Amino acid sequence: MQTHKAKRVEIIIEAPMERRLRRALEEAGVTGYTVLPVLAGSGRSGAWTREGQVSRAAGMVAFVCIIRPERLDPLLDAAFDVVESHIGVVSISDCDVLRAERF
Amino acid sequence: MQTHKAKRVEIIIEAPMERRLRRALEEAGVTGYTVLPVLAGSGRSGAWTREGQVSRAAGMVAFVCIIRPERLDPLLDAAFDVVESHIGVVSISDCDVLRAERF
Amino acid sequence: MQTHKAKRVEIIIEAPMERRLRRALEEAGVTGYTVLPVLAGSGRSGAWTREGQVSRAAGMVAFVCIIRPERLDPLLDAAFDVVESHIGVVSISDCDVLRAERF
Amino acid sequence: MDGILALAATNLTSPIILSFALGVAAALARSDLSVPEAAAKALSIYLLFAIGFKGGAAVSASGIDAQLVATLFAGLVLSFLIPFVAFTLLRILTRLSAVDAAAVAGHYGSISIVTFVAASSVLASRGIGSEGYMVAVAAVMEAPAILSALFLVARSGSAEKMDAEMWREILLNGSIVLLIGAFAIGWITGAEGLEKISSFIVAPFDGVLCLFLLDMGLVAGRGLRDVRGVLGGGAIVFGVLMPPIGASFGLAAGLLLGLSAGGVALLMVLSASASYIAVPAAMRVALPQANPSIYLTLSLGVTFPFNLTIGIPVYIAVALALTGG
Amino acid sequence: MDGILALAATNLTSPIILSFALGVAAALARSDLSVPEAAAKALSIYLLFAIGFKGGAAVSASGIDAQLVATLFAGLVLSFLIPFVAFTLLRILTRLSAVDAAAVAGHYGSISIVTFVAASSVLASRGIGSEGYMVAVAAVMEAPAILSALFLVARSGSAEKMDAEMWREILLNGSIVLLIGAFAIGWITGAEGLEKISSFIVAPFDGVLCLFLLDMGLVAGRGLRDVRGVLGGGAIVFGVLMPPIGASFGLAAGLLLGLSAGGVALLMVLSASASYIAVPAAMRVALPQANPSIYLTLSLGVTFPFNLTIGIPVYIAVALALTGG
Amino acid sequence: MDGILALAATNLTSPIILSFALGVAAALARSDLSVPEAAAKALSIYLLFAIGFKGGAAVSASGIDAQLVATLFAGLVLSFLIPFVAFTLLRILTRLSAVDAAAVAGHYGSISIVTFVAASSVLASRGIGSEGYMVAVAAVMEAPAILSALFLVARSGSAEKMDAEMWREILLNGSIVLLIGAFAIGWITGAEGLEKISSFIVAPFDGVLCLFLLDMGLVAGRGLRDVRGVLGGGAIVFGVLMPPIGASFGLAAGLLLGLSAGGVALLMVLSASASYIAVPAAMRVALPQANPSIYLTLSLGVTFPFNLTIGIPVYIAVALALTGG
Ligand SMILES: Nc1ncnc2c1ncn2[C@@H]1O[C@H](COP(=O)(O)O)[C@@H](O)[C@H]1O
Ligand SMILES: Nc1ncnc2c1ncn2[C@@H]1O[C@H](COP(=O)(O)O)[C@@H](O)[C@H]1O
Ligand SMILES: Nc1ncnc2c1ncn2[C@@H]1O[C@H](COP(=O)(O)O)[C@@H](O)[C@H]1O
Ligand code: NA
Ligand code: NA
Ligand code: NA
Repeated sequence: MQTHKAKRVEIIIEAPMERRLRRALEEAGVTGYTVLPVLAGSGRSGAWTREGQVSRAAGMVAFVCIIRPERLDPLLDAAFDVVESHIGVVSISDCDVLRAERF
Repeated sequence: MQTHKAKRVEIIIEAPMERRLRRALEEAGVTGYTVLPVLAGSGRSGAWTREGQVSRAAGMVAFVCIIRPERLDPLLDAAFDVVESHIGVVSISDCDVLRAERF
Repeated sequence: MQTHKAKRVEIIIEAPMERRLRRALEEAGVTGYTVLPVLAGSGRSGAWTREGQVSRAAGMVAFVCIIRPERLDPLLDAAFDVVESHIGVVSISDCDVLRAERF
Repeated sequence: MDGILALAATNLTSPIILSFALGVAAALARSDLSVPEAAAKALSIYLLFAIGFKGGAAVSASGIDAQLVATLFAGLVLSFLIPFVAFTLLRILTRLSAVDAAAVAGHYGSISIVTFVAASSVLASRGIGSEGYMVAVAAVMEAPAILSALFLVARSGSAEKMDAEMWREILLNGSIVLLIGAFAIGWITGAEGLEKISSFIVAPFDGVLCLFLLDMGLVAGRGLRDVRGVLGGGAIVFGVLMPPIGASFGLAAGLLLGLSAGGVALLMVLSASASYIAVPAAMRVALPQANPSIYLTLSLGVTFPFNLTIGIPVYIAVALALTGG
Repeated sequence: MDGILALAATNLTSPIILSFALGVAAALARSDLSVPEAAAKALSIYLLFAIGFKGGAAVSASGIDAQLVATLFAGLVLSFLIPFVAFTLLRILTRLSAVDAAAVAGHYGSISIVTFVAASSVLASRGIGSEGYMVAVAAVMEAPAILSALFLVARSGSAEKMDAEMWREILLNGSIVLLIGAFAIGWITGAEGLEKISSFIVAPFDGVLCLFLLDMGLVAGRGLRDVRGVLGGGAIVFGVLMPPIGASFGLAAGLLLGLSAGGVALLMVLSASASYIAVPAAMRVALPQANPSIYLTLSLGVTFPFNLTIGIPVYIAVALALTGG
Repeated sequence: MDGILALAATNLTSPIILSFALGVAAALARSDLSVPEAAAKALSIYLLFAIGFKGGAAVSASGIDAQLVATLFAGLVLSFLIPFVAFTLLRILTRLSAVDAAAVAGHYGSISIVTFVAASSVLASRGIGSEGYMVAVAAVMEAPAILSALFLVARSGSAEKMDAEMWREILLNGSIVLLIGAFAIGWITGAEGLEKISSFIVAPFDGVLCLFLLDMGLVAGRGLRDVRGVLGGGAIVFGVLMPPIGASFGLAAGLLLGLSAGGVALLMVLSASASYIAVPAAMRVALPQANPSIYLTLSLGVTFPFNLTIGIPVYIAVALALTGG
């Protein structure tokens, strides 16, 4: 089946920053992204879990964004401005997509 | 540690289509897949979030399927039939797996 | 933007094993990981869904761990000890990360 | 006339409506107040179970008669017909594509159970009785409109194949099954069963409804935030014009059937309300080309608030006037 | 005899059982009706807290005596022994591997708290009293069976190492901790504490139980859908044969202990029921080679419905007959 | 004095406190007992809605007066000032960085609504009345402390830019909006509205509070598990020293305002308690350099348990003594 090269960007960031990152991505002209819930995690600032939490403070969300290679840099710049002083984890991997026209 | 080449297929599709995609994958002889919940997203048809939603209409789910390279095409064909007229996002990336026998 | 090579390890394992895998990873000196909830799935041992479940027995969780290439093997060894007799699915893919210092 | 106004006033200052208003306001102000999805679903399960059970228990007391059967049939017909009216009106008022118009029309033939619940609680609080089987009528009216919508699309060319799977999904939609199932349980266990669990499904009912409407308000408000981008003026006009039109069909049917004042009012509410659970999910599957934000915003963002605030008291007043009840 | 039948009939037409039946039917019909996981867990937390608290409050009134201690001990023994009976029966009736058989056997030595809760509410609704500390007995019976299962596996060769971690997981399983904790709170705060929160844990209890059983029905029905692929005829026979056998052990113990009719019935229910929370989770960790769908389907899809519909009324009738209560 | 002790004793053996203790114990023992996030959020929505509504209904009865306005203003001032006291104390007692100290200080100027709720239910159970508008005071005190914290940081160099977005997030935080909104609804609908839904927001309130505190205990206990790694001795001392200090400010204000004994006690509780919802989320955004585990553990793991167990009864006793109430 006919596929096209693309990039898969995954950004794990504090839940309270979700709204800001969304706006930054939209301003950077990102055509689409998906936000996945996160259950728990561990890092230099210790381990945490969402279980029983009322405040969003202790928690992260994961952004997944499939994007054309040429659009990657504006996305990363936008994401970086938000993530910079925060604890977001940004990873980029190569992927192939069906229906390139939608990206 | 001994690893084997495989493909990681990620399909983001409308929640109401979950059952259909599951059946399609099983019919295509896919040995296993995992469905992840999705919290929110944005695309050409606008932004959405699951928060407070009662109907499944406004929402997506994410399928993750690790598969042997040679089995990729039948999977994609099956997936494509379901996704085609829908808004699913299909991405494929290379990966290595432990215990190839299970795929 | 300046990026660095890294590995993205994804481990899908029974929910009741979450705690054990977390400990194993920490003992293996993994600096960070994220646990994603899983909604449903299908494999050789049949299909399952979390819907309406009270017991954690029927369910999986997904670990995502971004790690420096040189640290991969200890992680896999640790993971494998836990996963071995279980039904975990382990996949490794290449990725690029911003801010390598945090990994 | 000012009877209606007074009525609307008291209606507007009930905890239920104010909770909804709070939700809308919070969403419009972009507050991060939100009800978790699982909690919202749990609330709707509670409401469907409670309203269905109470309806069944009422019927077990009154028993079945020809009127019950006739009313169920009337509901079926209303659900089938109203989409054609809605479709025509949409073609006149808006520039929506045939597919989008059909999808929207389907929502208006079907019903909004929470609007029904809100109306019931208003009737109850004002001591106006109604036929217990109206809950069953609500259940019957959920699905037929979907077929009308698909027919409208097929007629306008872009056909969709309906497989058996889709039939089951539509007819065995969770909310339909729960509503009818709870109705059956209430019917079988009757007054005794109701008494067993009334401190769960009767006493706290209005309070739970407040929280659910708070959530509905948050979701509706989120939709309204970008309504401008999604809906043209014509569509919005349709959203407030269609309910009274639908209600008048319900009114006619109710009077013909000789229902009680409360029964007529509820049939008006059912005809006037637009689905936001069963139909949108079905449309996502059956009419993927249709834009979800259009039908979701119209149904939840425009018509639901209209019915909740102005519609219900008006329908009740009209029903009371014309039944002399 | 027809006393039992009448009893079973009234039992079958209670809102609780009908809600379960609704869930099973909906799942078998592949309706998309479902209770969110978080809501199901919240319901079970409520039930465990309420039943534990009420038991503790009852004990604080009656006080502790030798019989309480003896009954707790009896529960411990029953939980240890029943798996051996179950294992033998499985080896006779089925071709399950030793590991699968042991895993299943472990479930039947342990208990199903919702079966216990359902039985309690039947007793309450029929005005049959029972010892408040039976809740504590239920908690005590949860874990020992797991050890028997592991012992059975070890004996049959394929040994598993039990680390301290696993011990803690088994003994501090959430449902055990909550049940015992709530029992302790009820005990300490007594009648006064109960009075404070009774409009939360007493009044709506049966209604909440209905929703929980609706969910249990959905899960059980999902399991039953592919029962044919998972369970052979022998296993299914075991699923309906084992409960009465377990119950008879409970009966013997109850009579020896001189418990009240209600107490004997509850001890029968505990012995007859199979775990679906604590044990499956433990087996997933301790016996990964065992196939989860086998023990989950047997426990939830076969034995639970059997106990809920036929078992409970029979056990109660027998207990009444033999205690002359 | 022994009056206070007796009081503390009865307080410690209430179902509410014991539920919290159960949660802490379960978490420390690493039991897997846990309340789903969605359920915990639903519980907090219920509590905020109920407490807000009841406060509003009370005010609609008593009406507004100068004292109400004055008390709101006092709350505002307390919330602004207390962080400076807390900051100074932290610099003396701990070696926390200026940013961490400021972030913590912000939490102590703001309030913990569940502490407020627990105190209200103790007052109610002992028949001590209080001003209904104290709920509004609670809402008013949530946010100002955040600004003080940011000011403290700016002063100590490492400035953060406050954009309009952040302002809205802080002022329209979900818990503030819900509390004030429910207060307004209660006010508008008054006694009549309260009567409509009291069997939902009044009767089961204490029971729901028990489950919520069970969850709070689980979360707090999880934090305490690794408290040693996170907090030094100085910080812990601060966590139990700051509440009485804050309370004394509240006491002074309450006496000046001439509030009732209950009102003074509640103002002490608000001043003594530390935020665990609004402020942590704001700090995550505004002060990312601050370590979340420090302020979360201090607020939820140290100060909350202290206020719940020892603080509340003491504050009430003192308020009663000094108001001669
Ligand atoms: N290497 C990693 N791989 C995956 N997730 C990570 C990684 N490092 C950190 N995270 C996530 O980011 C959160 C904050 O990380 P940290 O700032 O290091 O405490 C952690 O709790 C994890 O959820
Ligand atoms: N490029 C993308 N990357 C990740 N998710 C996407 C992307 N495009 C769309 N999606 C997801 O698919 C949904 C529907 O997309 P659309 O049909 O473009 O509105 C969005 O709400 C996102 O959840
Ligand atoms: N190839 C696969 N890709 C993604 N997830 C899988 C795959 N195989 C198994 N899984 C997940 O692992 C669970 C157990 O697999 P199994 O042991 O094969 O039954 C399944 O229910 C899926 O959630
Ligand atoms: Na309608
Ligand atoms: Na048993
Ligand atoms: Na404070």
